[in-house]
Amino acid sequence: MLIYLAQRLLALAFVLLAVSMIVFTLMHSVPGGPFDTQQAKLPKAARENIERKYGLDKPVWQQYLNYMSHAVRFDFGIPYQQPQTTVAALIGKTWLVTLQVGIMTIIVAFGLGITAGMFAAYHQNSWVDNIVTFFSMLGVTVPNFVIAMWFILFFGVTRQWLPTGGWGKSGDCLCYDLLCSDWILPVLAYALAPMAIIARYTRASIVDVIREDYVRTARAKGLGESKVMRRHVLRNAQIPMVTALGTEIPNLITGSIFIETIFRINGLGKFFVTSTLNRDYPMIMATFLLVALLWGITFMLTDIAYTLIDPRVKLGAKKEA
Amino acid sequence: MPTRSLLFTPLVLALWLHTSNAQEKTVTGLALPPDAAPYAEQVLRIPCNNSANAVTFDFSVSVYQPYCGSNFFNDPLVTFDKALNPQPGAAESWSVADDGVTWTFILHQGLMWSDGTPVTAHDYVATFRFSADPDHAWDFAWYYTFVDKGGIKNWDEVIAGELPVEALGVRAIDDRTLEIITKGIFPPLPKIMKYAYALQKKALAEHGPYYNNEPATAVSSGPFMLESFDHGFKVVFKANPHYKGYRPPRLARIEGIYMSPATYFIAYLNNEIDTINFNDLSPADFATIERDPELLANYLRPGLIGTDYVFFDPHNPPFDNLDVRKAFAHAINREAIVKSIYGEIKAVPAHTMLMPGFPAADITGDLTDYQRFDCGLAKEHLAKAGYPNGADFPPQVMWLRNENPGIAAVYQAAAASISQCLGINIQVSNKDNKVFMDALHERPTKIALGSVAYAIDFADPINLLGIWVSSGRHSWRHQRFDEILDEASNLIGEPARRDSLFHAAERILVDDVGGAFIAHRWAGDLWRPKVRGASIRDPGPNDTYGSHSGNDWQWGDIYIGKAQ
Amino acid sequence: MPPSETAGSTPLLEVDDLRTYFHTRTGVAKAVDGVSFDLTAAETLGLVGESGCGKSVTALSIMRLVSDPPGKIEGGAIRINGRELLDLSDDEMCAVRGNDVAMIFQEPMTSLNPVITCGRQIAEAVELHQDVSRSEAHNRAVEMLRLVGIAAPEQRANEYPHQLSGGMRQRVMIAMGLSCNPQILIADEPTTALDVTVQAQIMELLQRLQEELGMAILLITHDLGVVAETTDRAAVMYAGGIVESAATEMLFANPRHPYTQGLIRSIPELDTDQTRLDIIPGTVPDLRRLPVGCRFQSRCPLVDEHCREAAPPLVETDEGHQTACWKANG
Amino acid sequence: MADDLDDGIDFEHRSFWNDASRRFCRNRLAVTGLAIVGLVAFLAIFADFLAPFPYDHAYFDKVLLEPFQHPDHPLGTDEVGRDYLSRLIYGARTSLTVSLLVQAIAVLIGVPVGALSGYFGGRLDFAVSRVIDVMTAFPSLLFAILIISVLDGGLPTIIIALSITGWIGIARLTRAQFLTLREQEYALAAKALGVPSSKIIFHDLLLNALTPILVAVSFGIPGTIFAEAGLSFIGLGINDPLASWGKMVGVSNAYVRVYWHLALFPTIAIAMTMLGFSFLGDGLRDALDPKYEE
Repeated sequence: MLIYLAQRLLALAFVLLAVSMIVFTLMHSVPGGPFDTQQAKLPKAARENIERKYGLDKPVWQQYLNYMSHAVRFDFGIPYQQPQTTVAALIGKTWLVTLQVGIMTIIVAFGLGITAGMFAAYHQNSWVDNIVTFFSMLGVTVPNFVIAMWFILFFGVTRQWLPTGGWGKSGDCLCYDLLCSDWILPVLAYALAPMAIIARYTRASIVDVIREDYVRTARAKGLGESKVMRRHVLRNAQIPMVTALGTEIPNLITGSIFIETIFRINGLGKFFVTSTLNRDYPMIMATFLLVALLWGITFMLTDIAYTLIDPRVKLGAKKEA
Repeated sequence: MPTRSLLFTPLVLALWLHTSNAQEKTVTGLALPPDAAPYAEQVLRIPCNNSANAVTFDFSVSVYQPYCGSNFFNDPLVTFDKALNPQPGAAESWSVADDGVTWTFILHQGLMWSDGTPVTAHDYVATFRFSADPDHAWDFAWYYTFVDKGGIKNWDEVIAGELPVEALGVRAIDDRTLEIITKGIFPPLPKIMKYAYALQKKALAEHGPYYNNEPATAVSSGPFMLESFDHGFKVVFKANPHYKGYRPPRLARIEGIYMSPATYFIAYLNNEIDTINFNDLSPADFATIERDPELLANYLRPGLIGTDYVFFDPHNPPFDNLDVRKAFAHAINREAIVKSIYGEIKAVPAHTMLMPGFPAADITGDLTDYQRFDCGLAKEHLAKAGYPNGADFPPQVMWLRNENPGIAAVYQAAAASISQCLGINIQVSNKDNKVFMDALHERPTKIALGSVAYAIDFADPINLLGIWVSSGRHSWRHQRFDEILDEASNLIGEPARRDSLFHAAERILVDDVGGAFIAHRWAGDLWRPKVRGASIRDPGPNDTYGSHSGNDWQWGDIYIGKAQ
Repeated sequence: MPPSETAGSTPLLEVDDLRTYFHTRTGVAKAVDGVSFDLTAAETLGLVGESGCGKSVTALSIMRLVSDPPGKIEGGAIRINGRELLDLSDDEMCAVRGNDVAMIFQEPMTSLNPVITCGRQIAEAVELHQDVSRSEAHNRAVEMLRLVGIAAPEQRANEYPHQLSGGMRQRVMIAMGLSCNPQILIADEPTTALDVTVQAQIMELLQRLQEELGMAILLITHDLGVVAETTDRAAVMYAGGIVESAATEMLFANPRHPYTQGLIRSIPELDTDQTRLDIIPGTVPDLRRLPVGCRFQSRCPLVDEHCREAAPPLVETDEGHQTACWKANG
Repeated sequence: MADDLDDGIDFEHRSFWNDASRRFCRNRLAVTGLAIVGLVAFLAIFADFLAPFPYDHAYFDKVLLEPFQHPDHPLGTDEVGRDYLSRLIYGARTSLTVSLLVQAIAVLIGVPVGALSGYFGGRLDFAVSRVIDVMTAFPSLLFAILIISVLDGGLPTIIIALSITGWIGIARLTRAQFLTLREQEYALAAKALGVPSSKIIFHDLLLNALTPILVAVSFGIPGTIFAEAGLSFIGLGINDPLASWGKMVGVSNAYVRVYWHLALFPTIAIAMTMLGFSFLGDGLRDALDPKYEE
């Protein structure tokens, strides 16, 4: 276990290093610098001054080493767009919002998706199954930004039932701000696609497991249907689901650029766009590193989850999903 | 059109001031107009862009990344009236010495900061020095290079770190007298002092340039001061009781509510905000406004604000050929584009750079024919250039600078108009802002064909024509044009001759097709009917209504009217 | 057709005119079509036939485990001690399964849940049918593992199926089936997937356990050798119906039905020089498109017009020997 | 269903592909999906003949017509006065071009890389696995945004930007397939007989790995249509006047409150196409996997 963890952490460090190098090179090769303004170029001297101040006058490799030597000490620099704060503080602030959106979405998507998938699998080819299939299709056939647009148009503008955007402050909140009316539309619009995917995967893996011989064995023992489902079907159906669904999680908690833009949520995804447009190098780097880190951790947790639910899997053994 | 009663508001107000004593007074002791709502209700709600990249309220710290509701905390030295004439701002008067470069600005008596200390010429000096300090590299620093002779003496040297900030040509003679020395003779200097806002020297030294971002350290000499600030959610300004300047506020508070510009209009219709700037109205919003008489009556247009045009790389084929440029200029169906793509509420067709109402503009229509839409003529020019019927004309990509869908549609229509008339292929690519500007500034330019808008910085022809000189933003060059502009900008005391020089320069610009001009855009704001004030409601020259970006005295003028 | 009442004791299990059909997109497959037999206490009945003849479906029908859809028990009766299983509610049926009648399957590799320990899988059945605590159930599971001849049962109980060999897994299956002392054990091809030596061990185990515990066994197999060695009586199935049924010795000594005769001829005999197996020509008919008349007509050497017009009933041809063939009576 | 019943029903012995196509044709949804995809492909290929107007001709006197407001323009016109029906038809061409090319590039890179890495293992596999690790950790949309802001906004740029991360999935899948397949008896047998590796990889094993790859591609196509739509939506898509459904939806955002048709029709077009490919993908998977037969 410890050896496995050490190996994975080493691999993660390698991934982060590679990501940082690629992003650093790439973003420095994008035309336009962080201090070019809207209307005209800065006077040459002023530009040189400010570049010197932020160390941008040095060769890129030197800047990279400089950045990394700070980054390993968790000093990610100052965002050019908001020099009065730090990158870590800014990411912390914006990611917190994105994390809220993501966790709400995960709860909704996984909760409803798994339930719907189970019902559909159990009542295979019935009307329940058809309804679940229909919504799954809707979720995966209409992009979330389109769904968001129509949601706003219908629920926010035409009907005015719900706020058209914002996060946690512009709506009526219940229970210590845990449930706000302005959360509903973004979370629903965001959750529909993963929910559909989860429902489909759940249904498919349950249908697969239901056909397994050991389920018949369980029934032959005299187990009732609900116990068969709980004890034998679900536990085994989880195994393929972990692979498929584990990858949804980093997607959801790093935020949707579309959802955050459309619903005016000040989260990480939207910030990435402004960071790119402004060539805010420290912010771009930090965002990419954060996302890569989350992916790495997710893969690791997925592997560990495997060993917990499937005794056949050993940590460290090659596992190809 | 404003109602009759609104037209007479100033008169009624004057009469009423002598007769009433029951009316509530503002924090600065000013009485409210008789049709005003109670003082507690004098709250204006403005929308704030929650996706804008912002760092400061202060012009002198950053121009392009302002927080919502910026420039309430300071008064500029000079402001404008509706006819774009300079008016006293923080400076009550100014004069230029016989050398033509030494200007003296006298501040109003008794100007005060909200902490009770006086506003002095030293604050202005400190601000200029801060702005020129190579360590701060103010994002508007280019401006004093751009205005060339109007630039402050030693500006470039200080920026470059070659001279200390103390060498800057700005000096406080005494607490109320500010001396500014320019690089060369530049008659319109007071007009560019519209941008001379002051930071407080003391706060700047104690808390650094971002002192206004926190209510605890914020200090204001403007009509409002910061009450609370939750960036991304809400910002509240309250009237500054210590204000002694030229625009004492009638409003008690201004609340900035953060939201996406895409939802401003919905918020307006839901009565969450009281005003929207034309830049934040989508084409659908405009369609709604034009279909609703009440909204239309409250969409007030202060004036024409800028010019949309197509530019070329005139040093490389195919646009090195004047006939190709002429063909393009004649192939743009400006009238149709204004009528159906912009809508007439948003623009007028343009044949020149200077818009009607602007000093030295072509009001006689003398220059119209140079770039009149005439597809037959356009084809002739293209044939003369060697591409009869557009045959073999290389496909072009027209670059846009990160335009919103409404304006992108305009340039797409312009491209379509050219393509359809000349039988050539033009694609339109909406570029990232920095990619566009980087390519534009590259010499030789990397943009063969591009479209962009330029808005007024200050009300002098040198502003809009200056971008076309050889050292300007475009790579079009014309020696005679440069010479005329140079001569005109130096000219003192002969306004008519100065205007005719600019006219001659503009003739060269349109004839040599430095740019193919599409339209002049109207500025405009949607105001809730209850928001009143002569500054926005009374028509100025050209039948326009009020607050041009130049005349910021509206913030002292507008108030909330009684419910009717 | 009533089953014979020759044996003195009342039958433990009666299957009467059982019909189980599968409704597929391309038609109705009559997998079990009018099967009748009975099983008395402590008896071993072999149900023998080629793959796809419906013997497994018969077994699943008794357990009421035919997947519905597409399968459905269309008619007939299944009685245990005179109690009609087809009339029971789902809950009541659950109480019967594992308790009165248990079943072991042919694929020990896949029939055990891979993520639950062997001991737990046995204990689960015990907990379900007997009012015992969790630890008692576990002890019972260990006891059962020991009974089926697994060494170090305490340790094995905590292991997962993938840690055991195929033979051991089948022993675990048997332990699971017998854990609640069922009266009837249905063994569906219990040895097919195993090595020959292991097959013999498992069959021996089953016989030993039957002697010790006294349950009746319904042994489903395609292997006539197994039938000959282990069963008291045997019924031969072909294309969804029983074609011949008799005491095992009698069946092998005097097969009446041409299909049974063919099957017995195809057993390789080690003590002769015969190198080629005698194989019944042709293939089993499509269960969705059964012919009119005798099901075996397409492969029968004795077929005539009568066989093509009417299906022969299962009738007693000798004492305790039933055959469904027009030609069997001579 | 009981194993022996399967045998009982299915006696005719057909080849794998015959079986698969028979199963596919029996699946109504799969056939519907194929029909939709066929229709989209038909529109894309014959757009020049089917569209009533050129996709780029702007009628300045007929800007923002609503559907059926003018007999010539049944679906109305867009914000520049172009026939919306024609733009929708040409949009199919853009969507299919982008998605097919991106998937083709993904297969051309991903399959050989994954196959070689999975078959040979060792250092090559280690290197490839690390590259896959790194690329997976890249948020592909963010990456595409970064790339597109560097390069030109043309069709080739979109294709490059989406391909750079697009091949990873295919490579990972192929590698996993080959890891299993190379241990199979016939691969070992072929190796023992001295068949050259290249023949084993690209002949014997690739055929066996083809099914999951085919299914992955059929699901990858709608994914790419989505991605292109998303990029176009935030203004990083293809150049005007080329039509793209994603761009049409994106632009419509500014108009939709009044001119609903601008948003509705491309939404339907995207949804129907996605639906078609999803059905097709499901159908293919079920058809190619005998386990899914009912």
